[in-house]
Amino acid sequence: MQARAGDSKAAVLMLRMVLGAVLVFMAAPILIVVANSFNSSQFNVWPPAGFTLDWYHKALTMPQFQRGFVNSVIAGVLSTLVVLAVGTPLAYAIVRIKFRGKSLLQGVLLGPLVVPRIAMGFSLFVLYLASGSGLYGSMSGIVLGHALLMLPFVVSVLVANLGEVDPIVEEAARDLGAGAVEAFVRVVLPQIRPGLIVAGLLAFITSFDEVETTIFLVKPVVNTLPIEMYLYLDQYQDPTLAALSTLLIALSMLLVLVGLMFAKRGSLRFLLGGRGA
Amino acid sequence: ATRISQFIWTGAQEPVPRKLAEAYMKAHPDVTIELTAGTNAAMYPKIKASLDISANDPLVNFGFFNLDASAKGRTANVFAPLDKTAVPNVENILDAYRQPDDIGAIFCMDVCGLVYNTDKIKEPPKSWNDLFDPKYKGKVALFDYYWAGNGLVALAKLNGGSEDNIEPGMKIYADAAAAGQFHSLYTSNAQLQQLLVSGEVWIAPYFRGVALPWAAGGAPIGYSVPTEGQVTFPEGFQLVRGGSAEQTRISQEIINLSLAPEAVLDYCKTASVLPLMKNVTLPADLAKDPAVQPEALKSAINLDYAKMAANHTAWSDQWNKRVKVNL
Amino acid sequence: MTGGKALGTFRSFYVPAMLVGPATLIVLIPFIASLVVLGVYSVGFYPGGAGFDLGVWKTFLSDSYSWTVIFTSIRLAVIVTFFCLLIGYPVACALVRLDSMLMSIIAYTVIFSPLLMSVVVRSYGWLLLLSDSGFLNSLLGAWPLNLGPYRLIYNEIGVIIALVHILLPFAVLPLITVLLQQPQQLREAAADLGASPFAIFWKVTFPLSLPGVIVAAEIVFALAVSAFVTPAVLGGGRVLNLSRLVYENIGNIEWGLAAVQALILLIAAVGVLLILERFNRRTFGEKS
Amino acid sequence: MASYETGDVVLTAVEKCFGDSSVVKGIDLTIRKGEFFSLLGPSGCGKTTTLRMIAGLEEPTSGSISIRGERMNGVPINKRPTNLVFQKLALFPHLNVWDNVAFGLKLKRVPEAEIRTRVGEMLDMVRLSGFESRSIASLSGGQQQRVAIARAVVNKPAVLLLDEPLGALDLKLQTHLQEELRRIQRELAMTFVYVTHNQTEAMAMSDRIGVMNAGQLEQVGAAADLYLRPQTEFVAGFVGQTNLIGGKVTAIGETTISIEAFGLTFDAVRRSAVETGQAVTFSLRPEQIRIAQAGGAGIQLPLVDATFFGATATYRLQVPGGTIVAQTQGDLQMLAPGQTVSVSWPPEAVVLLTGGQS
Amino acid sequence: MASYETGDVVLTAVEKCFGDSSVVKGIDLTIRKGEFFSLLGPSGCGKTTTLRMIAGLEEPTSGSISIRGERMNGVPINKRPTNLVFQKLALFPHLNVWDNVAFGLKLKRVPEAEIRTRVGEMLDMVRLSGFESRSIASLSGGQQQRVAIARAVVNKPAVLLLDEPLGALDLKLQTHLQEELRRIQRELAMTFVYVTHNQTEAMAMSDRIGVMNAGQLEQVGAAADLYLRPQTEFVAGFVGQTNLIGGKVTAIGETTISIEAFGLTFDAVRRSAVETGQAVTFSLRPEQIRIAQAGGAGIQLPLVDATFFGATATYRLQVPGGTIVAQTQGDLQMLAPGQTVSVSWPPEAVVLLTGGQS
Ligand SMILES: Nc1ncnc2c1ncn2[C@@H]1O[C@H](COP(=O)(O)OP(=O)(O)OP(=O)(O)O)[C@@H](O)[C@H]1O
Ligand SMILES: Nc1ncnc2c1ncn2[C@@H]1O[C@H](COP(=O)(O)OP(=O)(O)OP(=O)(O)O)[C@@H](O)[C@H]1O
Ligand SMILES: [Mg+2]
Ligand SMILES: [Mg+2]
Repeated sequence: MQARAGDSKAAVLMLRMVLGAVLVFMAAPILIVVANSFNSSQFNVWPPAGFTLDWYHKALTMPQFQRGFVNSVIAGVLSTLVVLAVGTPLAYAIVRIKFRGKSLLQGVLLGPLVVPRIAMGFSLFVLYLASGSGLYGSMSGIVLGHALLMLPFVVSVLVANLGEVDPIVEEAARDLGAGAVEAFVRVVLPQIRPGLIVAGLLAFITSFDEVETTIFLVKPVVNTLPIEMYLYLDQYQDPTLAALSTLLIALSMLLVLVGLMFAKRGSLRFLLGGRGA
Repeated sequence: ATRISQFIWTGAQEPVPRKLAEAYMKAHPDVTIELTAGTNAAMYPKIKASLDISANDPLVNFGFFNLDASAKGRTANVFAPLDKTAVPNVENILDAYRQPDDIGAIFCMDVCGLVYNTDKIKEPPKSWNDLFDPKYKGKVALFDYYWAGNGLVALAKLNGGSEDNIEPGMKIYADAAAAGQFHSLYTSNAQLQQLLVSGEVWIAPYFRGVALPWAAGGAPIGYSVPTEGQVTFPEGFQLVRGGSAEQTRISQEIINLSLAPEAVLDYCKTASVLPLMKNVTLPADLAKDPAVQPEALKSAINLDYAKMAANHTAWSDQWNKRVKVNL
Repeated sequence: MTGGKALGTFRSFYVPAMLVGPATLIVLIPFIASLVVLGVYSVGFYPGGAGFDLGVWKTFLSDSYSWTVIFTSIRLAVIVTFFCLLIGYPVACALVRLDSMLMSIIAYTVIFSPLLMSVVVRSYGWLLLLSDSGFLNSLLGAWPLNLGPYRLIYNEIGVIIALVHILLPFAVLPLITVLLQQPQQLREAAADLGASPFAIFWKVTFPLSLPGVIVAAEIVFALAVSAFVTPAVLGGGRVLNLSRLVYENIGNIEWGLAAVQALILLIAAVGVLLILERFNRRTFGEKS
Repeated sequence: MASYETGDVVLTAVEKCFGDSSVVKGIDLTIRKGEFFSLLGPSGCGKTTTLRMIAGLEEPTSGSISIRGERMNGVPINKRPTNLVFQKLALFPHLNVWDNVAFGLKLKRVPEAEIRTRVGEMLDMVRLSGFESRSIASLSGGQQQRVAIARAVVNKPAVLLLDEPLGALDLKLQTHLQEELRRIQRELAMTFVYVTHNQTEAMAMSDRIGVMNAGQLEQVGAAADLYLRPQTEFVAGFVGQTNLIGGKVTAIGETTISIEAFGLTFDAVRRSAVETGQAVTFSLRPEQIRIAQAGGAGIQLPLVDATFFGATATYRLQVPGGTIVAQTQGDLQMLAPGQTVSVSWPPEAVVLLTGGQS
Repeated sequence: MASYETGDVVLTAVEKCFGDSSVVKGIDLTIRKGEFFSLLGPSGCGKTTTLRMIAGLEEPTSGSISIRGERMNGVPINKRPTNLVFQKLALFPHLNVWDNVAFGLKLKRVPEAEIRTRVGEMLDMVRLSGFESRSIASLSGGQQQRVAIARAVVNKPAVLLLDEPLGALDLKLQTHLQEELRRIQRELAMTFVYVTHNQTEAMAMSDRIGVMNAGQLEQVGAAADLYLRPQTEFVAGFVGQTNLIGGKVTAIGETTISIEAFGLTFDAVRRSAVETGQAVTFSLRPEQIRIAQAGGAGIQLPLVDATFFGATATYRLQVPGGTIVAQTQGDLQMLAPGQTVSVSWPPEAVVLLTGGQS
C-alpha cells in the first residue's frame, strides 16, 4: 500500500481490511462458479462430483461460442471507439462551453441509462425496421445500439475527469500555437487518460455483457457471446457456461497483466496514470 | 434465388431442422434457408412488431411455435393458414390437435407434470394438490410467467373453474402464497435445476422434456404424472404472413417434409417430446414411459390457448397482485 | 482561473455544434427517436393499435399497485446505490493506494469478474452461499452463534446483494479516476492546518471527489432502477419492479402498456437523477 | 493618440469586466516595435488581465487591440504573433521539462535538429541543463518558473508577454535572466510587454514603463521620467519609496520657490506654474536626504528608527506631525536611533506633484 | 551544537534524498524561540524541502528534527505546532476566501464569534476585506498569495513557516505585510522560519539568516554579519551584489595590509592572519565604491556601462582583466559611459574571505 498525505496508519489498515472483505464478497460466488466449471457432474451437484475439463473443451469448441466471441469483440471494440469518439467532444462541450440547451442535453443524456434495456431494444428494433436502414441484424446496428447505451457512462465519467483539468494549461497550449483541437489532443487528452481508460473499459464491458437490448437487434450471424450464452442456457444446464465464464475471467486477467506490464510499474494507479499520488 | 428464413428452437430442438434444411438446400441450390435459433418469448414479439411495420417483409417465413404463441398469433393475424394441397401431411395430425383453418401444424407436445428431488421425496408425488401440501411448506417452487397462464387455468379446471372462471385456481394460489407455501418463483430451466439439485426446493411443476434429460444425466430428480392428468403443451409449425408467393411455397414444402413420419420421430427423440401424428408410433423403449401411456394422455388437461391469450394480461395482472405480492 | 476564453472562438454557434454534433447525430437522435416510438406506442398509435387513447396511461396510473411497483423500483435502486457508494468509496480509496502488481491484478479482476458471467450462472454461486442451508447460514448457525437460518436469497435482500455485487465496479471506477486526479498538495495543506486524517477526508478529499461520487451514484442508480434480470433471478418472484413488468408486457405484445411503464420509469428515474445533478452543480458551480 | 505607424501593440479604449465588476477601465496604450515595455502596478490592478487580452486569452469587453497594425479582436489565440509567460506558470503536468519547452516548436514543425539546439540553448540560459527529463512536479518553485520562461522565449515570437516571470527567483538568477532576456530582445528586435510588481526590475530593464492603478494607466514614461518626475501621488509613491509632504508655497524666486512644510521653510526648483500661498504636495525621495552627525549643515532632526538592508540602510526621522524616511548606502557603521542628526537635501530633490490625488 | 534549552526548532544532521539525488545534505541548525529566522539561498538549493521537513510534509531521509525539545520524526503533520504558507499556495479550490482562511480555526473548534473576528482581522491585514465570498479561481496572483498567508497566520502557531510568502506582491504590499508579520510575530512571541530568495527582505526582517547553497548551510548569522563579514565567496556573492577580486598580499602593516590586484596596490584592514605573498580573494561591495569626476583623488578608471534603478544607479568600471561594479544613490544626473572617472573606497570596505571556495 502506498500511503498518501494525510493517511493515518489506522485508516490505511482499515482500508485494507475493507478491500479484503469486499474482495472476498466479490469473489465468493465467482469462486464457486469457477470450481463448478471443473465439476464432472453435468447437473451442478455440490460439492463437485469429480474433476473434468470436458466443459472447457465444449466451451472452446462449440462454433456458436467461437463466433459469438469474435462478434462480441468486434461489437465491443467498435462501439467503444465510436462512443469515445463522439462522447469525448460532447463531454468537453459540457464542461467548458456555455451554450443554449445544455441542461436539456444533459437531461436527455441520462436517458439511455434509465430506459429499461428491453424497451430500448424494442424501440430500436422498431426504428431499425421502420427506417428501412438495414441496420437490423447488422453489426452496425449492434454497434449503434451499444454506443447509445454506453454514451451516458462515458460522458459522465469524462465530464467528472475534465472538470479536474485546469483550463489554464489549454490556454498555454493555444498560446504556444496549438489550434483548438491540437491543444485538446496534446494537453487535455493525456491528462484525462484515466477517465478515457475507465470510460472505455465500462463501455466495452457493457457491450460485452449486453443481452436485453441486443437480443432485439441481432440475427444469427451477428449473435454476440452473451446472446449465445443466453440461448445455450435456455436449453442446457450443464457447467459449460461456468467454464466459459472462467475462461473470460482468465482472459481479462491476462489483459490486465499485459496492461500493467505495459504501464511499467505494477499498479492500477500506474495503469491509469493520474497526478495526485 | 430465394431466401427463406426459418425460426427454430435452440438446443435439443436444433439438430433435426438443421439437417432437413441442409438436405433441402442441397436438393434446391437456388434456395437459401437462414435458420434463426431462439425462444418464443424473445422471437414472437419481434415477428409481430416487424409485421406491424412492414406487412410484406416478415422477419421469418415460418417457424416453430408453442400453442401459446400460436394462439396469440392467430388473434393478432400473424400466421397464415397452411394449404392442405401443399402440405398434405397435416392430414396425419391427430384430430384433436388439428388447427382450425389449418393455421399451423401442431405436431408434437411436451407435457407438464411434477418434478421433484428424489433424495428429499422418496415416494413420488401423485397429485397436483401435493404442491399445496403443508409438509412441503417452503419447498415448492413455481415457474413465474407462463405458469401464470397454464398452471392457473389447469388448477382452476381441476377445482370447478374453467378458462372463463379462473377464480377457484387463483384463490388456491393466493392462499398458498400467503401461507408461505412457495419457496420462490423461477424464470429459467437452469434455475429450477439448481434449486432442485441443491435441495432448496423439493417439488415443482415442470416440463417432462426438460426434466428427463436431467434425470438421465444422473441428477436426483424425478418426474411424476399427477393422477389428475398432465398439462399438455403442444408445439408445431406456423407459417408467417407476408412472404412472397415463392417463399410461401417453399416454406410449406419444408413444413411438409418436416411432418414426414421419420422426421417427426427423429425430432421427438432428440427433443424428448411426444408426437401428435396418426402415422407415428413410438419405439418400444419410449413407449413404456408412464407419461406417454394412452390413459395418461387421455386424461391430460388440454387448455384453450385462444382464450388464455385473450385473458393473458388481465390474469398476469391478477397473478402479480394476489400471488406474487403475498409470497 | 476559468479559461476566460482559451475557447475564444468557441463562443460561436458552430463550435458547440461541432462538438455536440457527432454524438447527437449517431447516438442522441436514435435515442430520442426511440423515445418517440415509445411515446407514440404509449398512446395507442401503433400498427394494429386502437388509435389515440390515453386509456393505458390512466388505467396504469390510477392503479395503486402500479405505484407500489414504482416505489419498489426506486427504493430498491436507492438502497443499492447507497450500498455501492458506501462500499465502493473505501474500495476506490484502497485501490488507488495499491502498489503491488499482484494485488492490483487480483483486485481488479475480482472486482470485474461478475460482469463476465451470466446472472444465471452467478446465481448458482449465490444459491450455495446464501440459501437456507448454504455456507453463510451454516456458519451463522454453528456454535457459538447458533443464529438463523436467515432468508438471504429469493427476496429483496438477495436482489440487493446481487445488484451491489454486479454494480460495484460501476461505482468504483469513476471514484478511482477522481481520487487519482486530486492534487496531493491540498491534503498536505489541510494536514498542516491541523486536520486529522479524518478531517482531511471530510473537508478536502471527499468534497473534492464529489463529482465522481455523483457520477457513480448516477450510473449505479440508473442501472439498478432498470435492472430486471437480476431481480427476476434472485428475487424469487418476490421483487416486483417496473422493468420486470415492461419485460413481461413486451412478451405479451402489450406494446402500449410496456411503453407506458418504460416511460414512467424513465420519468421517475430522470427525476431522481436531476436532483443529483442539481446537487452536483450547486457544489461545483462556482468552480468552473 | 495611438500612432499606428510606430505602434507594435496598440490598445484603444480597452475595457474588461468580469460579471459586473470592471477590472480594466479603458486603457489607451501604444507599445513600439522592439520596445521593452513594462506594466507596473499593485496586486489586483489588472496587469494580468491586460496581458491576457493582448495574448487573446480574454476577449475585451469593449475597445480594440491591434498588433502590427492588424486588428486582433476575434483572432484566435494561436494565430497571434505573441507568446505569454503565465503568472501561474501553466506548465504541462504530463510532459517533462524538455517536452514542455519544445512544445511550441514541435507544433510549428521546426526540424528535429533545430528543436534540439534551440531547446538545449534555452535550458542552458535558464540554467536547467541536466533537468531535461525531470517531471514538472519534482521541480522547485523557481525551477518551474524558469521552465515557463524557456517555454515561451524559445519560440521567439514577435511580441513576448511576460507576467512576473522572475518573481520566484533569487537576485543572482534574476540579474542573469534580465540580462539574457534583454540580449535576446535586442538581438531579435522583439517587443516585450513585461508585467512586474518590482519597480527596480522595471526601471533597470525597460525602455518605457506604464504604471497601472485600479484598472487604469496612471502614467507612461521612461524610468527616470517616472522616478524623477512622477505626475501623481500614486506614481510617486508606487515607483520607489518616497516622502509625500504637504506644504504651502511661501515665495516665488527666479529659479526656485520657497515652500513651508512641517514648520520648516526650504527651497525647491521652480518647474511648473504655482502661486504664492498655494497648497502643494511634493515628493522627496529618501535617498536624496543626506544625514550627518548632529551639528553639521542642515536641519537638526531626531532619529527614530534605523534598518539595515545590506547595501543600503533606512532611517526614520521625526518631523513635526510625522516622520520622513531617509536612505543611505554603504554605511559600515549604523547611526543609533535616539540621537539627533543633521539632515539636508538639494533643492532639485523636491518634486512638486501636478497630477490628481489618488 | 544544538542547544536544546534555547532551541525552538532544532535540526540535527538532517538529510533528504529524492530517489538517489540528495537534496538536503546534512543540516545542523538551532532556531531560537521567538526568533525571526530566514533561509536564504538560490533557486533549487533545498529551502522548500527543509521547510517541508519541519512541517512534517516530508520525512527526513536521516537526521532528526525537534520542536520545543520534542522529537518530531514520525509525529503526524497535524500534530505539529507549525503552520506553513506554501510556496505553491495549495489553496482549497472548493472553498471561498473566507472558508479557506477559517479552515484551521474551524478544525480547532474555535467559537464561531472568535472565528469571525480573527478571520475578519486577518483579511483586513492582507487587504482582502470585501473578497470574503470570492472563489479562489477568480483572484489575481497576488490576491491568492495573500489568502495563503492569511490562512496560515490566522492560526497563530508556535512556529510559522513561510515559503516565499511575498514573492508575488508589489513593494508597498510587501512592506506592509512585512511590518504586519513582524508585529504579529513579536506580539505573540512566535518563531518564524521564513524562506525567501530576496536578500533585502531577509536582511530587513530577520533576527538571523541562514544562507543555503546546494543543500547545505553555508553561514548563519545576523544580517550585518553576513553582509559585512561573509565567510565564503558564495555568501559574499549571494547576499547582495559584490565584486569578488583575487589578489596577493604584498605587505603586512600594524593595522592594515597591502594587497595587489589587477595591477594596483591598495590597503585593507588587517583582520585575519595572512602572510606576505599569500593569494587571497576579497569582496568589495559596489556601494562602497565612490565615484567622482575624473581627476579627483583615487584611481582613474574608464566607465563602461551605467544603469538607472531609481533610488540607485550602477556603474561598470574597466579594470585590467575585467570589470567591477559600483553603485551610487540619489544621482539626479547620471554619468555617461565612455568617460574616465575617479574611483576610491575606504580600506574597511575590502573584506578578505576566509571560508572555502564555492
Ligand atoms: N519530488 C522530487 N523529486 C525529485 N527532486 C525533487 C523533488 N522535489 C524537489 N526536488 C529537487 O530538490 C531540489 C530542491 O528543491 P526545493 O524545492 O527544496 O528548492 P528551493 O530551494 O525551494 O528552490 P526555489 O527557490 O526554486 O523554490 C531541487 O533541485 C528540486 O528539483
Ligand atoms: N475570473 C474573474 N472573475 C472575477 N474577478 C476576477 C477574475 N479574474 C480576475 N479578477 C479580478 O480582477 C482584478 C485584476 O486581476 P489581475 O489578475 O489582472 O490582477 P494583477 O494586476 O495581475 O494582480 P497580481 O499582481 O496580484 O497578479 C482582481 O481584483 C481580480 O480579483
Ligand atoms: Mg497578475
Ligand atoms: Mg521553494
